[in-house]
Amino acid sequence: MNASIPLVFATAAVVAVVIGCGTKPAASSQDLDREAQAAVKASFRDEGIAKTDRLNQDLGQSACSSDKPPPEAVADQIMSEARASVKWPANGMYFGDWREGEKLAQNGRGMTWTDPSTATSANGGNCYNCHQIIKAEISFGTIGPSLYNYGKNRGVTNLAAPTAQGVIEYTWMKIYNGKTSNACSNMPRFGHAGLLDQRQMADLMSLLLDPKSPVNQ
Amino acid sequence: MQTRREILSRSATVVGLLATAGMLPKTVLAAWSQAAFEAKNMADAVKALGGGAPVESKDVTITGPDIAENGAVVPVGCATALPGVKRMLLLVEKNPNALAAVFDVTDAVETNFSTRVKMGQTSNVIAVAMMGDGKVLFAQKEIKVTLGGCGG
Amino acid sequence: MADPMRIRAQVAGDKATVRVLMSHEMETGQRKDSAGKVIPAWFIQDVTAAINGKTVLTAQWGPSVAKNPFLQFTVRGAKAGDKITVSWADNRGDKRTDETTVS
Amino acid sequence: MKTFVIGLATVLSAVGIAQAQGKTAAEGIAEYRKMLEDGNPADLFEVRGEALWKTRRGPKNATLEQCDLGRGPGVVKGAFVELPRYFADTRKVQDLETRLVTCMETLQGFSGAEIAKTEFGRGEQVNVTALATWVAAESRGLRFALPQGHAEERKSYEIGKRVFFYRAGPYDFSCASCHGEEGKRIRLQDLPMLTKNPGDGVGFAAWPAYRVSNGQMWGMQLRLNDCFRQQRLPYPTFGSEVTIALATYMGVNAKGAESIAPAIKR
Repeated sequence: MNASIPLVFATAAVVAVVIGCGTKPAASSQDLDREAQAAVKASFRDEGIAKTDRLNQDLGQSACSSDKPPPEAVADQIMSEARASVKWPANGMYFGDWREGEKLAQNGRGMTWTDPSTATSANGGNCYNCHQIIKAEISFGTIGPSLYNYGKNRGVTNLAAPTAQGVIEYTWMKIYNGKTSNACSNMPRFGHAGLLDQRQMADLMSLLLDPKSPVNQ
Repeated sequence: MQTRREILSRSATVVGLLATAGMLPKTVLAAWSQAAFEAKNMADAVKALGGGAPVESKDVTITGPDIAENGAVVPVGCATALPGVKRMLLLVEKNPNALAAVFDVTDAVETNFSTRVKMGQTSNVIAVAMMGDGKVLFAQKEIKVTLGGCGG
Repeated sequence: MADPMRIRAQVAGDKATVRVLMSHEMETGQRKDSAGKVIPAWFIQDVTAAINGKTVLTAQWGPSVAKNPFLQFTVRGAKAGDKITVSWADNRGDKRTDETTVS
Repeated sequence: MKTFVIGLATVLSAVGIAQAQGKTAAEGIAEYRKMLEDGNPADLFEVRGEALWKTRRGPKNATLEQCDLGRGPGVVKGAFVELPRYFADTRKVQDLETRLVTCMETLQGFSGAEIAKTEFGRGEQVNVTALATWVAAESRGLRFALPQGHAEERKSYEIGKRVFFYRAGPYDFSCASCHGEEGKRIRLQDLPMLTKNPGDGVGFAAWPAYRVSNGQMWGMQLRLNDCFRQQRLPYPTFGSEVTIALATYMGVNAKGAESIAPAIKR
C-alpha cells in the first residue's frame, strides 16, 4: 500500500499555517481536521507487526474518511487506479479447491498486533465476518451481501465455458481490489494489500463459483 | 459506612468461628470423585459414581439455549420433580471429560440447579438423575456453539 | 485469599432462590500459554451450601464449569432473615466461605 | 441489462435466506443472552471496586473518597453518564478511567504514567477497571448527558467524529466500517450504529462489560483498544487523545440512552 498524501487533512494543514496557532475563535472545520490528524499521530505506538506507518492513508483511504462520499472525480480516480492495480492470475489459474476456500472464509485471523507475521500464510479471508456463504454455517455477518448461490445466481454451470469468463474476471477483481467497482467499498483489498496470495484467492474463487461447491448447491 | 466487601469478610470470620465450633458441614473436605471427572462419557461417569446403565426419561429436564454465542459460558440447568433423587449430574457429551458437575440432593432443596459450563464445540448436554432406588435417568439437549466475533 | 462471592437469596412463598457468583479462574488444564506450556488445571472442586448452619446442598465440580462460576438453587422452607452460607474449595486447597441473609 | 437481472435475483434470494436463517439464529442468541443476564460476573468486580474506592492505599495511604469525577469531590452517582468531560485541574477532557488514574495520582500518590503504561489486566490496571465498574454501576438506569458547554468538550467531539471515520491500515477499516450503518452484524453479533443514539443499553451505554469469551472485565479503554486491534491499526496508548475523543463522540451521540453498565457481553 503506497502512502500518498492524506487528501482530507492536507488542505487543513495549509489553512492552519495561514490562520496561525494559539488563536481561540470557534475552531474551523479545517482546524479540527488538522487537530484530528495530530491526535491520530500522537495516540498510537508500534505493537508487534502493527506499526504506526499503518496510519498513513492512500488516496482511497483519505477520500473515504468522512460521513460524505468523495466527489465523483475523486471516486473515479480511485476506481481507475484500483483497476490498474489488479494482477491477474499467472497462467489463467483462477481456481483452486473450494474446501480450502471454505477454511479460509471461516478464518478471521491476520494482520493484528497479536498475529505473529504479516505473511499471507498467517492470514484468513475473514469472509464469514461480513457475508453469508454456505448455508450450513449460520454464524455469518451482514455487512456485505449474501454470497450463497453466488455462482449459480450468475448462471455459472461450467467454469470453462466462455460465457462464465465475465463473472470469473469480475469476481477475481472484486477479491483482489474491491475498490475497482466501489471507491469506498468496505471490503479489504485482499490482493492489492498483500493479504492473500494467488493460490488463496483461487481457493476462494472455487468456493464462490465452482458448481460443486456447497455455495452453489 | 460499610462496604459490601467488609460485610462479606466479616461474615467470613463468623463462619470461621462456626467451623471451629464444629457447626459447619465437613463435606467440603469430602473426597472428590476423580474417576468420574476423568470419564470420557456418561456411562463411565455414572459407573464411577456407583450407578447403573442410564435410561432416557421424560421426568428429567435439561435446560439451556439452542445456540450459544460463546462456548466459554453456556447456561445450563438440570431438574426433576421425581421424589427420591440422590444426585443430579450435568455433563457435556463432547468435552474431553464429559462430567461437569455433581449435585448431592437433600430434602431441603429443590432438585433444580443451574450453572454455566464450557463447551468446546456443538454437543449434547445431559442431565442425569441418580435415584435412591438405584435407577439412573437422563435427558439430553443439543446446544450449538457458534463462532463469534471477528475470529481474530 | 480469593475474592468474596456475591450471594443473593430471595424469598418467594415458602422457599428462597439463591444465586451465587464465585470469583475463580476455573482453568481447565487443557490450555497452553503463549510459550506453548500447559497452564495447570485450577478449579473449584467442592461447593457446600447451608441454611442457618445446616447443610442443604453439596456439589462436586470439574474444570468444565465456566470461569467465575454461577450457581442457582432453591431452598425449601426458607424465610427472610435466614442465613445462607456458601463455601467452596479448589484443587489447590484454597477455600472461601461467604454468607448472606435471605431477604 | 442482463447483469442487472441476475443481480436482482441474487438480492432477492439473499434476503429470503437471511430472513429464514437469521431469525432462528438471532432468536437463539437472544435466548442465550437473556439466560446470562441474571448473574453477571461484573458484580464481582463491582464489589471489588467499591472496596477499593474506600480503602486507604498508595504512597499517601489515602482513599479515593475525595475524588472529583466531575460532579464535585466524592460524588459518584450520576458521574458516569456525564463522562468524558473537561476538568479544569488537569485542563483536559478525561474519560472515567483516565480520571480515576488522576485521582489515584493526586490523592493516593500512585504514578499515573506508570499505570498508563501497565498492560490491561495487570497490576493497578486491574484496580482501575474494578473502580470503573463500580462507578458505572452507581449510575445504572440513568441517561447519558455528556456536557458540551466547554470549548474543549466540543473539540473532543469533533476530533472523535473525524477519528471515527478515519480509514487506514491493511484492511482499510474505520470505526464506521462496522458501526456506521443500522442493523448490521459480524458473524452473529449485532453491531450498534454509533453515529447516532444506538438505543438504551447498547453501544456506549453498555460498557464497562464482562466479556464471557475470555472471562475478563473490560472498560471503554480496553474496548476501544481491541476495536483498533481488529481494525488492524497500531496500538492506541491508554488514555490517548483518540480514545478520549471517540468516547466523547459516542457518549454525546448516546444522549438520552439509559446506561445498563456494567453489562455482560459475548
